[in-house]
Amino acid sequence: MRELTYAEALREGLRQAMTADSRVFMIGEDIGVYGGAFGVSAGLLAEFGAERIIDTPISEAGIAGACVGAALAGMRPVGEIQFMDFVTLTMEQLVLQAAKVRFMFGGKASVPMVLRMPGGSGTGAAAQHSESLENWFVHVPGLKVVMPSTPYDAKGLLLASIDDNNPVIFVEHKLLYKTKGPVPEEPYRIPLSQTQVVREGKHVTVVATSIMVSRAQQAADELVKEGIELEIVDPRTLKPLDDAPIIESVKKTGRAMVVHEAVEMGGFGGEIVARIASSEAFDYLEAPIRRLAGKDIPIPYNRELERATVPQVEDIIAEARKLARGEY
Amino acid sequence: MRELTYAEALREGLRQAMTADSRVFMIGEDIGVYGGAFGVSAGLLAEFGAERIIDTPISEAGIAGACVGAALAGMRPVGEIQFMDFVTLTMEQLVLQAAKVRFMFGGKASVPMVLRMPGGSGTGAAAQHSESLENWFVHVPGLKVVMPSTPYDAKGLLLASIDDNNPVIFVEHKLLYKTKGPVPEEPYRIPLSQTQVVREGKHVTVVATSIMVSRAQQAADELVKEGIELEIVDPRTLKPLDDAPIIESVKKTGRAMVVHEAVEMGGFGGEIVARIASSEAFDYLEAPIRRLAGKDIPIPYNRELERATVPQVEDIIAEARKLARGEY
Amino acid sequence: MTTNSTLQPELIQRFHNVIEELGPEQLKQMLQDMHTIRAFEERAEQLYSLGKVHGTMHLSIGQEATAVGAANALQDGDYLLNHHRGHGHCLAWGSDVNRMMAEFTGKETGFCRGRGGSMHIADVDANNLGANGIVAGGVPISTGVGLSIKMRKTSQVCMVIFGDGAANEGALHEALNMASIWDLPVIFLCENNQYAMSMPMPKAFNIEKISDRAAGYGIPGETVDGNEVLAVYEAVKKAADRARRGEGPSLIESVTYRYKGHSKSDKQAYRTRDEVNDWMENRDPIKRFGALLTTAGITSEAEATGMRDVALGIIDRSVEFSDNSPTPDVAGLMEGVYA
Amino acid sequence: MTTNSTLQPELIQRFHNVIEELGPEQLKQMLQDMHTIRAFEERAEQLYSLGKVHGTMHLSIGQEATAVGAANALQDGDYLLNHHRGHGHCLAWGSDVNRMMAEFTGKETGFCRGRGGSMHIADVDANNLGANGIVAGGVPISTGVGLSIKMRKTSQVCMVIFGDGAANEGALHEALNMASIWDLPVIFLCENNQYAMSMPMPKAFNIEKISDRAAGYGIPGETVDGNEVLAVYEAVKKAADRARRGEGPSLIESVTYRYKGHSKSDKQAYRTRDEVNDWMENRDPIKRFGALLTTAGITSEAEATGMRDVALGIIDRSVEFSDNSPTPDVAGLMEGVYA
Ligand SMILES: Cc1ncc(C[n+]2csc(CCOP(=O)(O)OP(=O)(O)O)c2C)c(N)n1
Ligand SMILES: Cc1ncc(C[n+]2csc(CCOP(=O)(O)OP(=O)(O)O)c2C)c(N)n1
Ligand SMILES: [Mg+2]
Ligand SMILES: [Mg+2]
Repeated sequence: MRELTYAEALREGLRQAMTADSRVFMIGEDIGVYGGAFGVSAGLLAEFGAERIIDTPISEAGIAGACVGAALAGMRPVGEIQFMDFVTLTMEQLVLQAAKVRFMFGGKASVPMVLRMPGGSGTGAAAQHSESLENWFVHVPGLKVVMPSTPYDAKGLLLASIDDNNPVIFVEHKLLYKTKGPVPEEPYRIPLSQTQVVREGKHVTVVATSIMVSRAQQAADELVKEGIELEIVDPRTLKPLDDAPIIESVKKTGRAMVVHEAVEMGGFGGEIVARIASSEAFDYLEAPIRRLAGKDIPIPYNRELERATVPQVEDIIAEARKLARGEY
Repeated sequence: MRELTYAEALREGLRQAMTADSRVFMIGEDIGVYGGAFGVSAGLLAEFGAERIIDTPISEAGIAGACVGAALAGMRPVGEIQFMDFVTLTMEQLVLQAAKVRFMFGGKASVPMVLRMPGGSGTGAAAQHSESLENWFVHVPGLKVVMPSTPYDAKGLLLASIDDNNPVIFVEHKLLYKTKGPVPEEPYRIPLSQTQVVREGKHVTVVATSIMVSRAQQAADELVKEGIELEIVDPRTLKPLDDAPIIESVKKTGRAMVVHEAVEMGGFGGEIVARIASSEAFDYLEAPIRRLAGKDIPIPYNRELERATVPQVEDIIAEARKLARGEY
Repeated sequence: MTTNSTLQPELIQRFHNVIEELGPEQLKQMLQDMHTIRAFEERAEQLYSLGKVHGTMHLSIGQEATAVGAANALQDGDYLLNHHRGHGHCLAWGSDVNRMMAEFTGKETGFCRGRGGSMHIADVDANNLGANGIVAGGVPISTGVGLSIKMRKTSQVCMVIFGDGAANEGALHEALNMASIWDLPVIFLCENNQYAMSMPMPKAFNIEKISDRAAGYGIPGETVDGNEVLAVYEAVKKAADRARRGEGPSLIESVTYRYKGHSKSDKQAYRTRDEVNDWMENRDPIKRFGALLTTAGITSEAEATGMRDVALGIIDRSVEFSDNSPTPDVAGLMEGVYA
Repeated sequence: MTTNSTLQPELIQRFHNVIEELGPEQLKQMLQDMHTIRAFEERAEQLYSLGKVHGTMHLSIGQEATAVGAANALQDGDYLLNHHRGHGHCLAWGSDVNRMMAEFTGKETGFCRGRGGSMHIADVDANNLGANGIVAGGVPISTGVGLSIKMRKTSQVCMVIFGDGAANEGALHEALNMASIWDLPVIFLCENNQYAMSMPMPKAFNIEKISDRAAGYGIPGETVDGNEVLAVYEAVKKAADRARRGEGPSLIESVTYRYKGHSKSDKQAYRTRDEVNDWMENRDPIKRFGALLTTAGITSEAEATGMRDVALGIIDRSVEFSDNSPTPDVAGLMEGVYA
């Protein structure tokens, strides 16, 4: 199959959605002539014009509000927040408005909007440009949270998110934008809330999100040489969460770890652990459930410090090995 | 000992802190002549004057910023956010500034501020005035998160928070303001990050926060009649978390549940479960670890619906009973 | 600024065009609506003190002219976003009073099935996108609605109503600017009732008129007497016409006063009883408009007074409707979160 | 608005008082600082392209007059908060160039021990509370600093520097209002370099001067030629004097231009090469100020030109310092989160 980068896959999804439905439009900072801070919308201005690729002032709450209002009034906006960090400026509109309007109005309105934003560290952008805040949104009823880890998923999940009638927080990863993978040309949808087992194995279940999926794959490639087989499970949609495949996997392997880049404390890993620990998989557990996640510090600037702050391939290898060998 | 309400205990703490240290001041909406939406600062304006009890316009980001700036420049502000929900408007200042400044500047600045805010439902204030967002802050390195459940703790933890040289998110509960309990007159400090076993018992460990502590107590009073003894553990400071007493308790009881009002998914309960599930207590577990928490919906207005949305005494009884009886 | 009837001829003169434009039926209906709003609020307060209502509420007694003047300046298909003190806006918009009362009392027949309550009454089918519990919460949304209108190329407009207190939220600034640079059909209506909870407007602003902020966004700003229903009508109509012509947003400040406390539990230590009395006695919008219509010969005095009884009847029936309505079934608790 | 030397006598006349006030030594130092800033930025860019720097950076070449004019108008003990394009502000503030360069290159000897990098250089001991990666992020903080000054009753002032783009963040609105109603000693300095990343100022604003927003808060607003260092000095000095007298904040817009792209990876499709060249050739702040000082007889041409070499030497030494500095030890990773 044809290969695209993650950024190209997103762009193709956006293009196809906008071509198919005149209600779909994009709004955000520098998404027009600049093509977006990470180039995702490059070329779309020329194709769709400034009325549908809307460059905004630096007003993140305004962008979020514009999406909520446009969605309430018949459009299907796709907003872009330049770095996930800046979503901190939009929390009121997302959490108290977008997420709640439908329920608060007795189910009578809907807010079909997607808000795209790149999270994660690894580019030396330091503490205010490297956040991984997805679990905040997971904690909010009324939102959906999507986090693709491959170009294929990026396009399919984006199209499904745009089709969805609810506010979707769509979390991309800076380091994934240039990664390549097979992507079909025609539009396709990956249903939201469909967890995928991306690699089968019998010794340890690794639940990984976003960039950690490929790091887990690399770790698995190494460990297999030692006879340790990881089963890698990618939720892809964090909320609503399809946890059945996770539980199934743990029943099979008896050992589980969660890997994400976000800070461990208060993070999504806790949710996964809790799902496993209160499920029927509990009886199959042969070892404590482990989390491997970001350290409890802001992301530092210096390259080595930055690298040491979030899980790397070698960390996954070490942790999975211990778990497989019964060292906990 | 003399009894005070939770609101009075807070007020006494504020008064003592302001009397002892001229750098301490209060800032927020309607905290002056109005005395605060929940009356916590009633009378303080007359005592300390408008220079130290500062009424602000409705500008929550501005309030947070004023605290950050004043703290950086030698003062010790105590900000008030009228309802925890409105903290959504301050996330950038709290998370990207207050929490990060110290680390980002190589440990060379400090931000000694306290931001008080009432969370929780139960007053019929509906979806936009009933949030329990503490786990967002738990997920942020650099912040401390305090959540007192009694008048005694309210005063002691508030004084310790004001003494602390870091930004502290101090989460009160609307329904607790009028509850009474013994409170010493002299100033005293309860060290932050000191989890307390508030009731000893041998069958089930219940980790509860804020208003759920008293609900768990009521549940325990009932269950003891059936021969089931709950051990209730109150972290009081959610971040940094003193988890040793929790692990110890679970080693003793072999059964654990977490109760909080915040939405279950992505909530603080996951953190507690994960701490237990990866600890040495894992080997002592005789049953899955359970969470009992807010339903995954916005808080509804109607009284019965509202009540059904978050754990009540009878829910804790039912859950703890099942756990004790081995029904999981 | 008084109800002194010697002033009425002057006002009739001044609003001559507007009176013509609206015609006697609509003018009478406007007065009726003002009465109905007041009766709704009075009953709301009563129900509250009887313990029939859980939660809080914010009464707009004294502010009826802003709601009615503004709503009447718009058309079917236009959008409304308003705020916590919103019963009046919703009634003036023409939304069913029975379903409003049912929502206020948390019933399944309420506009929001009892999930929203006083601060969240919406009538989505009538493009009333709801009151908002968050100060300025509806304001950024209004730019999105305006954007949708512009993209769909209809002649709708969106009116967002907020208080003086809301004018100091950052969101307002972003929304005004975005609406301005894109010429969105949005009417920003600031209902300045002089206080934001306990905060008097002059302590929260270093300017005299909130409408002076408009210049910073390059849009028209106007301050009107918010207790003069025709003045509000006129200003909103002008803004709506401008918006429909594609010329962009306007900021209107409607100066009025709330007679009641901020919410259920307000001791009102921040103002004097005299101040309140002065407004009630000398600038009441209902008295004023009643006097204007009678002086102009549009209603008889009897008819004008009778409207109060009509209003009470409407409200009685709404309470009956709500009393007879089922409370929401807890079994349906999880419904309506996702579409 | 040109460097044409026939204009210099006029400028000397206009800034006559300011020139007197500053005196030859400080004037020369200002020109020197402008050279040093430019040299720092050029070297930063070079280090970046050599792969010696991780992350991003925002260069202020062309904007040196704003930084230097503003910093020189303030005193020891005053506070500074600035933004992502902040190297120049920090240098002009007098912060050690060696430690700046070490921070830029992520070394343990950097101002922030290599934890902050280009966007977060701070010199807390000198009340330089740091650059900020968040557009307008420092703005609400400045009101808090102002509040502290007011409460501590010192004669300090706080200057916060932000871009044209930042002026559309809601936070700015809240901060301006709070500083105004409380008469806080804050100088809001908007460095309008005509673009916010790719967004030209006229597309983001429906007004001509950002300083026009000041009126909405009842504070003075002034727009100055940001490439004329003495004009910036004069405006900031006036604002500082006012603030020290307890009369409250000011909003100053300093109109300038950035020669380089927004950050490392900017194709600059949003502007023409001609436009850039015009600014570089005809309005360069260093050339202008050099011409002014020589025309006024304060420096010789040789001295003015020599400053460039001095600057290069300073920067060479800073690179040497940073090259010889240790990188942070990963063992210390968890340090400095809590106080
Ligand atoms: C963001 C936010 N901050 C604070 C509040 C609490 N609050 C509710 S209404 C109100 C006063 C609003 O004043 P104004 O905008 O003038 O409207 P009014 O109540 O006078 O109609 C306050 C402080 C809120 N609901 N939302
Ligand atoms: C809140 C926020 N939004 C967006 C960005 C990304 N960003 C960084 S600088 C910049 C442009 C800023 O423009 P301006 O304020 O004019 O400053 P300049 O870069 O021109 O000096 C943008 C959009 C950010 N860092 N923070
Ligand atoms: Mg008001
Ligand atoms: Mg700029």
